[in-house]
Amino acid sequence: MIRIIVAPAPIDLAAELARVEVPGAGGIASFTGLVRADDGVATLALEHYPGATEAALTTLADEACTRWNLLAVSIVHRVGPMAPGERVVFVGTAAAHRAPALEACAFLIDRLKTDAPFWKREVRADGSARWVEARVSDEDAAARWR
Amino acid sequence: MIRIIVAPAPIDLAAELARVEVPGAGGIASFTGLVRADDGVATLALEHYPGATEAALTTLADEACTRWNLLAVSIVHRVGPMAPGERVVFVGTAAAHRAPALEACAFLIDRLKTDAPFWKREVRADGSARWVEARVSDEDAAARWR
Amino acid sequence: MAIDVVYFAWVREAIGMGAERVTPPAHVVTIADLIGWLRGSSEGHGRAFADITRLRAAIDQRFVALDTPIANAHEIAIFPPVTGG
Amino acid sequence: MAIDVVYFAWVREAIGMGAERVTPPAHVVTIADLIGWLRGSSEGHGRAFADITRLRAAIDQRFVALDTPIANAHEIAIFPPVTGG
Repeated sequence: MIRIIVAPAPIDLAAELARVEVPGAGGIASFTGLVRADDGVATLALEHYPGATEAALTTLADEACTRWNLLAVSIVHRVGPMAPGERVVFVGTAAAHRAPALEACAFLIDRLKTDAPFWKREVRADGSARWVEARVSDEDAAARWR
Repeated sequence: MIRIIVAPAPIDLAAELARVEVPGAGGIASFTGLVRADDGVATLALEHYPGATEAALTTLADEACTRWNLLAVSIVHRVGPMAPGERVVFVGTAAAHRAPALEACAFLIDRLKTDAPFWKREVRADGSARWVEARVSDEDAAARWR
Repeated sequence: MAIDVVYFAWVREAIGMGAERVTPPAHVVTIADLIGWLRGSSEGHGRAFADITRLRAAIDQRFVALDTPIANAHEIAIFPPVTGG
Repeated sequence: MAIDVVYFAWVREAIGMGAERVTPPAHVVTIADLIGWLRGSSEGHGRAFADITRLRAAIDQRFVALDTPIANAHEIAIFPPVTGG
């Protein structure tokens, strides 16, 4: 089961996790990214490349399924404006045992950061805005899976 | 925030995850272990050492908090009888960024397997029962964190 | 041949539009060539494309290096390094 | 000195009880000594303690090696390798 959702709706964690708990699974791993209020960020807006985003996430999910023999993968990424504390991204993986589920989950979030066309814009309480810069550390984290 | 629960009640995933989504957290990782129906297992019964179990889990949670500078850790382990598909264990971690949350989550489930006094007994549909044997692979997984 | 060029994030903001249809001349072979050619289109293009090391691209929705030939691309995207997750 | 000895999993099942209070003689210094001494208590103890390599222990609720001295322990637990998670 591969589920890829890119949408402005809030992420329903319980529903997403329940979908990953498929028959035969012994281990479920998940990662949830939350908007942080760093430097007074009031709103985080996520822009993406419709079509290309879903294709990139599907490619990653397929790679993870093959590499770790997963039973289920779910990637849900929110787009549009959101507030600090809200969920930006959810990655869930299911495997027969814990190690593949945990590794695949780390792989997916690391590679999503560099391989999927999303861009973050931070708006502060004073109205000033800036596009978030890509980080070398994210490149390094993604590179360890190649 | 450290939460340690060892109890016979079913694990409410949504509630447990929500508790780990503390202010300041940017990354939440979770692992959920499910009962598998391997070899026709009809019931899995978890025995534990009351008092010692909670102490061992608290020690692990403390170690993870220090090592990865976590904002929240939750370990919920079910005991008593349960059916295939049900949740045995939940580990949730919160940190400012994804890497510490993911690593600490893997650390906690790996070390829980060797450091906490739980014992699994499998009962099959034909009534036959056996105590699950400890696995060398679990020792190896725990050893990589020492 | 007409190509749809789409822009995202601060590239889109600098240029002032999310997409345009262009017909590059024959000497435009790679995406880097296309960027160089488009740089003169407007003041906004000039700003967006001032530093090519800050740009990334996709051909027909797949990430590619900037020295990739345009060939028979239908849609080329030009954008900053991605920052999702 | 009286010590509470508690058993878990198949050790408990073989012995037929979850806990007992014992007063070991002076030559019982370590947990391994205790196991050796208890082995003769009953047929069940004999089965539970037949192979010491399959046993693990805790003193006052903390895991310890079998060669650990009992010293002033209040509670000693003897059990198989753990299988939680």
